[in-house]
Amino acid sequence: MNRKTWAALLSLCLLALWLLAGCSKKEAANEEQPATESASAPAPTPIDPATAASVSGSVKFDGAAPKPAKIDMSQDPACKGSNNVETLVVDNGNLANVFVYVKEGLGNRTFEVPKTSAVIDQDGCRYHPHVLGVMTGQNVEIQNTDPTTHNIHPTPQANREWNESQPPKAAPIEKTFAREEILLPVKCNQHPWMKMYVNVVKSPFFAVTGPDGKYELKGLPPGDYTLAFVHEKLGEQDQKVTLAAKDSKKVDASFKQQ
Amino acid sequence: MPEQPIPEQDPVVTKSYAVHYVVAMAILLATLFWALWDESFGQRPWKAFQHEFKDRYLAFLTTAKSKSQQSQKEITQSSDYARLEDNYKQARQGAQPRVDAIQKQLSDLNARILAVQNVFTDRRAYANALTYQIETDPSPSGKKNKQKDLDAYKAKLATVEFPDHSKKQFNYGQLEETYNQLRDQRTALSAELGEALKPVTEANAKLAEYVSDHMVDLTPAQIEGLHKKYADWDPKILQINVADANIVDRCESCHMGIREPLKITAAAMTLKGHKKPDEYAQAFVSHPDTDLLKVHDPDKFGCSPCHQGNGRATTSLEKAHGNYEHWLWPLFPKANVEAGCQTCHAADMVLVSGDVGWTISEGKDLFRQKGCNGCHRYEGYDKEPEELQSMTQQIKLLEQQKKDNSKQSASLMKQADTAETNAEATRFNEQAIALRVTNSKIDGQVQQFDFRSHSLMQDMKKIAPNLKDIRLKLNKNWIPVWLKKPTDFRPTTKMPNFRLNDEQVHSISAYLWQTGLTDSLPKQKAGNAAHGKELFETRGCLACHSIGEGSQLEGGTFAANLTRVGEKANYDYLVRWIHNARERTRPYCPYEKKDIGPEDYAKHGLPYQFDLQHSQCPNDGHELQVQNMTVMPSLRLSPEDAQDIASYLITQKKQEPSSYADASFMDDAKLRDEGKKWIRHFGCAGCHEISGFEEEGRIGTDLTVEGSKPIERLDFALYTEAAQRGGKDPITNPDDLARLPGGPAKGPWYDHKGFFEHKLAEPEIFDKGKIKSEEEKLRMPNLHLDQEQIRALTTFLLGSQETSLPASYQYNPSDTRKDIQEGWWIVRKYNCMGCHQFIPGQGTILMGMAQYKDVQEQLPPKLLTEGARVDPEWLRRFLSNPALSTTDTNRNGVRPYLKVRMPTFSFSDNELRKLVRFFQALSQQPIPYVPEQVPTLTAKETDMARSLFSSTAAPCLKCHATGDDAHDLHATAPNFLLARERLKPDWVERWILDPQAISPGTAMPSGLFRRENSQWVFAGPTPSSFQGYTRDHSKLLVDYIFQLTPEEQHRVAGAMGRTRAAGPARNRDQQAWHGNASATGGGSP
Amino acid sequence: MPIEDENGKNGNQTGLMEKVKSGIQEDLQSLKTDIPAKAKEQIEGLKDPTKTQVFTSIFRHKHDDTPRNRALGVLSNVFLHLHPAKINRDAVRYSYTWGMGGITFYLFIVLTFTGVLLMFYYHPSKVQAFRDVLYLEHDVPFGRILRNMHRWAAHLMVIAVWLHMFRVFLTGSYKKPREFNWNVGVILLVLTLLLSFTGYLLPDDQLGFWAVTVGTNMARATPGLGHEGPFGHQLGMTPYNDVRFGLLGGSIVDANALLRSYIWHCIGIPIVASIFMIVHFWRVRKDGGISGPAPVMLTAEADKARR
Amino acid sequence: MDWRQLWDIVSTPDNVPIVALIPLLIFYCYLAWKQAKANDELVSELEADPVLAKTHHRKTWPFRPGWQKEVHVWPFLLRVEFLAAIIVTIILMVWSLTLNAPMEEPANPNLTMNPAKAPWYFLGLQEMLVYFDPWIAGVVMPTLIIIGLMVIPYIDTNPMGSGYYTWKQRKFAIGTFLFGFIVLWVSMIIIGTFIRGPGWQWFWPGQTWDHNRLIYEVNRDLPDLFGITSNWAKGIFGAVVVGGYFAVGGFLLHALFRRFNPKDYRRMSLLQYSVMQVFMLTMIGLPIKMLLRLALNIKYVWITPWFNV
Repeated sequence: MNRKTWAALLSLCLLALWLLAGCSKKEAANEEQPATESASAPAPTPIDPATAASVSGSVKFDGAAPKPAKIDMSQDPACKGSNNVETLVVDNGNLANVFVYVKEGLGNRTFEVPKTSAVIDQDGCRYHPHVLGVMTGQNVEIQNTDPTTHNIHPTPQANREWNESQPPKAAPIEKTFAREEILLPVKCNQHPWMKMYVNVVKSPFFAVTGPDGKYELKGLPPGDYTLAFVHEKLGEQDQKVTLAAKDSKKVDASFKQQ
Repeated sequence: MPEQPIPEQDPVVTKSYAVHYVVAMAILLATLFWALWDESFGQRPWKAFQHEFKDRYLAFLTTAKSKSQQSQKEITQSSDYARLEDNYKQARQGAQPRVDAIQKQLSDLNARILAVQNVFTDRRAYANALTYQIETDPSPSGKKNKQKDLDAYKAKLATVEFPDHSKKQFNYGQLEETYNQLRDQRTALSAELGEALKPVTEANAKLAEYVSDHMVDLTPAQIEGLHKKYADWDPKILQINVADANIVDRCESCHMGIREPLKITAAAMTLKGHKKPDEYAQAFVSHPDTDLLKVHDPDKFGCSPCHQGNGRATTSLEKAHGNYEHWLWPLFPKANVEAGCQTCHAADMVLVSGDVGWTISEGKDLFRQKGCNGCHRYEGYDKEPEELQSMTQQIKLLEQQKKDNSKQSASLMKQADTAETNAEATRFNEQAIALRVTNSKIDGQVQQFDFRSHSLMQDMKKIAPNLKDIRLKLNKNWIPVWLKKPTDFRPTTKMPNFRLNDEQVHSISAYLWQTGLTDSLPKQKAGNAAHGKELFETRGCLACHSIGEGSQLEGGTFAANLTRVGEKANYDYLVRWIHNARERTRPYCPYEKKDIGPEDYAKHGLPYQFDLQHSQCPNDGHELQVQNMTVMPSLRLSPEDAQDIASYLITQKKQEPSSYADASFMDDAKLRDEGKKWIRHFGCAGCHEISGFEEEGRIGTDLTVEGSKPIERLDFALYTEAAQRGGKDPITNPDDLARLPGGPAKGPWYDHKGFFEHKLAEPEIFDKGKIKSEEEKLRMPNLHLDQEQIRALTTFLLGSQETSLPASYQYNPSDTRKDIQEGWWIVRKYNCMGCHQFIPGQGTILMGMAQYKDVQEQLPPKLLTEGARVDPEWLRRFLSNPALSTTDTNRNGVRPYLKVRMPTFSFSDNELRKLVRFFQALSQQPIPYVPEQVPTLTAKETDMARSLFSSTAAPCLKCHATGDDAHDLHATAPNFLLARERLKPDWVERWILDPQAISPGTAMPSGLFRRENSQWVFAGPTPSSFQGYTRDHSKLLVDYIFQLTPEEQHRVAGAMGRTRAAGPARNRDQQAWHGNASATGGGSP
Repeated sequence: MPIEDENGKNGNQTGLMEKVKSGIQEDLQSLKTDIPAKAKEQIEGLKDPTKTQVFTSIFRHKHDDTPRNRALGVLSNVFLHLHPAKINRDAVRYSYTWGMGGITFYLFIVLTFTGVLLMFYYHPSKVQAFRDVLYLEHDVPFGRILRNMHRWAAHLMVIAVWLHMFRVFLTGSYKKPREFNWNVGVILLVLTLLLSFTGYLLPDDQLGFWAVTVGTNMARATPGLGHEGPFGHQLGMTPYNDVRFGLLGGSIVDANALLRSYIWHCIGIPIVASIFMIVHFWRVRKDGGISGPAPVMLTAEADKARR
Repeated sequence: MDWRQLWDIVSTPDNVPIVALIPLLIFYCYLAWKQAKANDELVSELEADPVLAKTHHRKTWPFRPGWQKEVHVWPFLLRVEFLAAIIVTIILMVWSLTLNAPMEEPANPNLTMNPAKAPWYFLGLQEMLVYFDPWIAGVVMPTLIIIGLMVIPYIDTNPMGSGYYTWKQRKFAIGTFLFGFIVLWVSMIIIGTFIRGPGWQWFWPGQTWDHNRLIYEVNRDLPDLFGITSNWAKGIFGAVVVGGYFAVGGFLLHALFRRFNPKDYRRMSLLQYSVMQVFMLTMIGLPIKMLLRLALNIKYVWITPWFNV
């Protein structure tokens, strides 16, 4: 009989242990606080203008540039002037229409969206500019100064697609792009040659090279950055640069015909 | 006894059991408490879940509420809201004095009514009691006396003291009258109050509507309601009980967030300070697809019909999810969750709702596309042969009935002739006539069945090539190399690897070669390979076929990869095939079970001509198989184009065809029988047409309910133990191992999922280690599927269950939804989705190709609203002949500007009917379609419309084709002249108002019209004639388009000054094509 | 009130009034004095509840610890009077009896109790049976432990019965005059096994189904009575008329078998077993109580007894 | 050694009673043996000392004059009984709380369980099925067991050992019973539970129960060993062998019994003796048949058109 009593006692002990374990577990769970989400939007990260650095440079095209083809615009008599294919604009070895921006190195910084609108103008059945940089959420204003109807049709990957008609002299169309996207094509279905690219980035540190191939990024806080040079035809090049306070460095890039 | 015993206490009597009892009772009590604890907590883990949910959800609600308040604030700060609020305030102020006055009156009145009521009801009760006594009094005198009493009582005056302390006396009649009057007054006043308040309530409702229209989530008040509900939450079982279907699902006892009106994510339910959501947080999320729940109301469906598991169990996670040994319906794994769709939607081919359903749809498609149903029967797949059989059966029955009827009719007429009276004779005659009419109806029915049989014959397809043409088509020496391991030659091929040994390869190829047809093919001129390449890349071949290998691969996987086609194919055959793949070398007669040749036709003096119009066997009149049983359509290429493409393809090779080792053993007649044996053994005829195997049955098991097969019936062979216990995965071949969706097994995989996945990844795995003869080995070939495909097929098979749900839960609709079900089978059969988008979010093969990236207008049209867009009768014509012309066929009928070509599929009447109904049903359009009457425009209206049509603000003809070649070169939209027959006016109006809503990404821009005072007005400048025009401008334009004549279009185009006149139908060189015979042709209208 | 008026007018009636008044006063007085006295008395009486009428009506004798009362405690109790008033002083030792007979009986009571509760939730039909067991397991308060207890008590009872028999044999307790009671015991053993076996099928799951199939398949082979048994075929036995058919109510284990096994399990065998148990216990008493522990017998005495 | 397999079998809820039965049986055997030994020692002491025998209270437990020979049931017996009830309740409760009664898939006549096992207390009979045809194993044998048990009081003529544990005084009876109960019944159950796997094949403890295991086993019939082919001859041969077994075995048993248990032999009537002989021989026949089967793969000894033995 003792044997049995012992067995029963043993099981009782186990039970007690188990109960204890169960209780302690519960207490532990209660100590944890329920999650609360931070609802407020992140405020722009301030940059000390005293330490701001800058990067500038020029972009070259290596090799002989093909002569830009002329576009036949006879399809629409309303398209005046002459128009060249803008996929590769090289002047004296200087490559235009290269979008330069800080690809990495800004961490989680956020920036204020400029109040001014970026403008795309349709004039002479071509887009001005051919390559545009904007910040996410920045207003883009599309104007039509041609005496013909255009339709503006961006075909993005990450943003929403739309396609709107704009008769001559119509009010400008105002749009924003919510998500980062590089080389977002915009076209006009009625004038198949019309094409441009919008680059949407999260920071204000971007530039498009002009006909002289030059660019400049100002107001950067010190740090290690990756600069990206993006060209619609020639692809992307990345370069690393380290900026100390008030630095102003030169970073050049050079593209080759592929 | 030597000594006097010392008196001693008797141990039996004195022994105390107190300690024993105390200990035993203590333990007993402890076990009792244990049992109680077990009952209330140990067996109720969901209580902990509910406590946890309460805490976390309340915290979540608090943040949600502040967010909601934020957005409500934003809404209430808008000017629109302010305006509405203003309106509301004004209305309230305006109504206030009147409302106050009425309310004052009402409260006075109520007091008066109360005063009268107190007296009146008391007196009425007495009078009623007295009346009852009169009614029931048996004696007339008693009645009279009591009546007197009653009258006296009614005449007696009663005093009513009104609230203003004035007193008045009434007799019963007056009292009643006063009471009713007062009540009428009250009703009238209440109505007046409502009237006075009406503008206020309306303004208030508008205000509320504005908020609810603009709030994406719940309002703070609603969230507060939720908060209150859960703040006072007491743990309780939450269950769905559907008695009819024996569904008891208590899943929500733990998964409390599933149906919450707020979207709950695991991250939101994670405790602060924890990165990863714990078990609780993962359990508390809301259902990922609420739309799905709207269709499948959980109150009717519960959870387990879709997800399985043990809905009743609440004692532990394993029990509730059914993941224990003895539960037959364990929860579908997350990766295969869509298997649940199959349990009820077995009849659907495409099952997509939002994000859900792509996997199971893919699995269902793969089952057919990969030829699984060549060996495995599965209910719903490959129905044509079965339907054909039932059709034959029914025809037989009807013919018997007809015979009986005519017999009876003859006998009736005989009776009529000998009838005694005329009336009787007439009766007999009439009966006889009725029977003859019945027979004529039967004739009609039989005719219909005949048509359908004809269609079914046409609909029967095989996924693999016709091997009767092997001698005409293939490089002989290539065949054994291919059979040995098809993937060595073409890594993406559908032809699976049967693990044949050399003897089997030799004998099989010998049989095929020796039984192949030896007819001669017309010699073809060499074509222009460069032009062929361009055609191949632009005509749409790549929607089904692919070219290039590995990372260079481009195109679809529906059909063969053509990278090395030059090594195997015969040029002449290739030309014929490209020009019209359906063209058959010899027709096949299923009745005689042989291929009919010219000699058979000659015997009966008939020309050797067979096509869809000439499909009767010359020997016995039975329906012939006159087409190749391939789904490859005709692209209506000119013979030269076909030659060009073939010339291009024949250059596609890695090695010379002549470099293949000699395979003259294929002529060895001795191998033939052996080959026949192996072909039968491996079920080659499931996918291929092979001489002598036309009637071959399936060799595999029926998979219709494979998912509910008892696990013991799935043969894990030597790996039963390994599967039950986990451990190293038995698959060692790295290629096959890479196919397993979850990678090599990490734990036990002794379940259906594990079996299906392993079997699909390496079909011979359950032969491994076994010693078997060639005949006994598993025959299932390696389909070299990738992880996603295996996942999809496993999902499909897991869902293939014999369900215990009532039949009403099966999705077998009989209305237009059935048309949708049936249509998808055809859409998938012909790979329509390779070119066209049917469902938002569905990608097509062509959409993914680089060449269309910048010229999306060159893509085939999206068919998202096709049924609403086109006239079904036109659609039928278009589908049967996409050129919309019998002469000018080398073009697209609607969009001549597209390089990619809508092919001619030679749909049978049956499939045409189903497809048209499918598109109509998909867009909720009624059938038959009665076209809307378009009003004839007045001359003035025509002028106005023309001004819109040719406005520089909407230069329609800039993009739309006009029929003028020079102009159409740049056109990106169809010709308006087609509209009248093709389109539905209501759709056209919707289209021009907002094309982006109908076909996202279309070249047609939005914003041509704008809404102005409930009228659609042209967005560009309009001439003065539009002054005071009240109809929608868009409507006007549509009417104009539907009345557009070629002349008018010509005129307008001319006026716009750029285009030349639209000429009459162009005369392209029509070269008669002299092949054997054309098997294509439009479906007979 | 009319009476009051009369009283006031009639002088003769004034005496009556007095009487009534004094009578009421007396009543009040008695309430004041008697009730406390009676309450005191009542409380005194309740101090010894064993003296109350209710108590003595239930318990027929006193409970002070006298030998007489000890004996009466057993003899006058319907449950305990299975026992004699006094027993062999060593028979209380666990090592002799192992208590297995008593444990078996106790388990039988536990099984009856849990079994009756289970019957509330169980329908012996093919559609319902399995679901009912699921229901018991998942829905019924204490249903799972109830079913577990029933199942395990049944197994425990089989073990206890065996050990009981084992003990009885080892102590030679079947010997004269207890031969008959041994036989009753053997029958009870068989009944216990049958009870357990018939209960096996009731959940209608694979385990029970196949256990019963295996079990009853043997009945097929009953000589002469089963269609597969020796001479069964010759005697015209088929699967549809043999003894197995009779046991199962069909040729396979199905709804009828379920019902039969339910009825046997819940009604038939328990009644029979109860009857035998009564006999068993009765005979234990009548055969002179439990057999021992008896004084050891010497060989010489045994020989003498024989002669 | 496949521990997992062993654990799977041992931990199956329905096997737990058997697992419990083994230690219980050992414990009670020990308990009985201890008392039997003490009693036997007392007997030999008293037999050696007749004087003491006259006065001794004849029990191993202490006894002093003045102590009551009988005690009251209440409280001395009942308190033990109540305690036992409480302990059994505790065991039952703990067992029920920790182990769930088995509940498998719904009955499915189309899906055979492998192995399909009877309830554990009938596994001895199921094990017998290997050695005998169902009519013997399933019907005759249980009947014989019951009858055999029932006749025990009537054929055991030994007056000694009634009411106390002993070995020396009842060697034959106890030996036979232990053989029947432990060897033929309990060990058969243990074999049936732990040893018999899928296909009712013999798996040593710890061997994996492989459902695909194939073993070569050709069973012969005894007449085949002697090359007898004719059905009649087989029947007669079998009858002779079985008859011979009973005759020779009976004679041997007689020789042994007479020699080693002369007292019982003397006390038994003819009927008692012959009944004892029949049951003894049948019981001994059982392991002999098993041995024939396991060692020599002999299936039947006696083959007739109606039944086989």
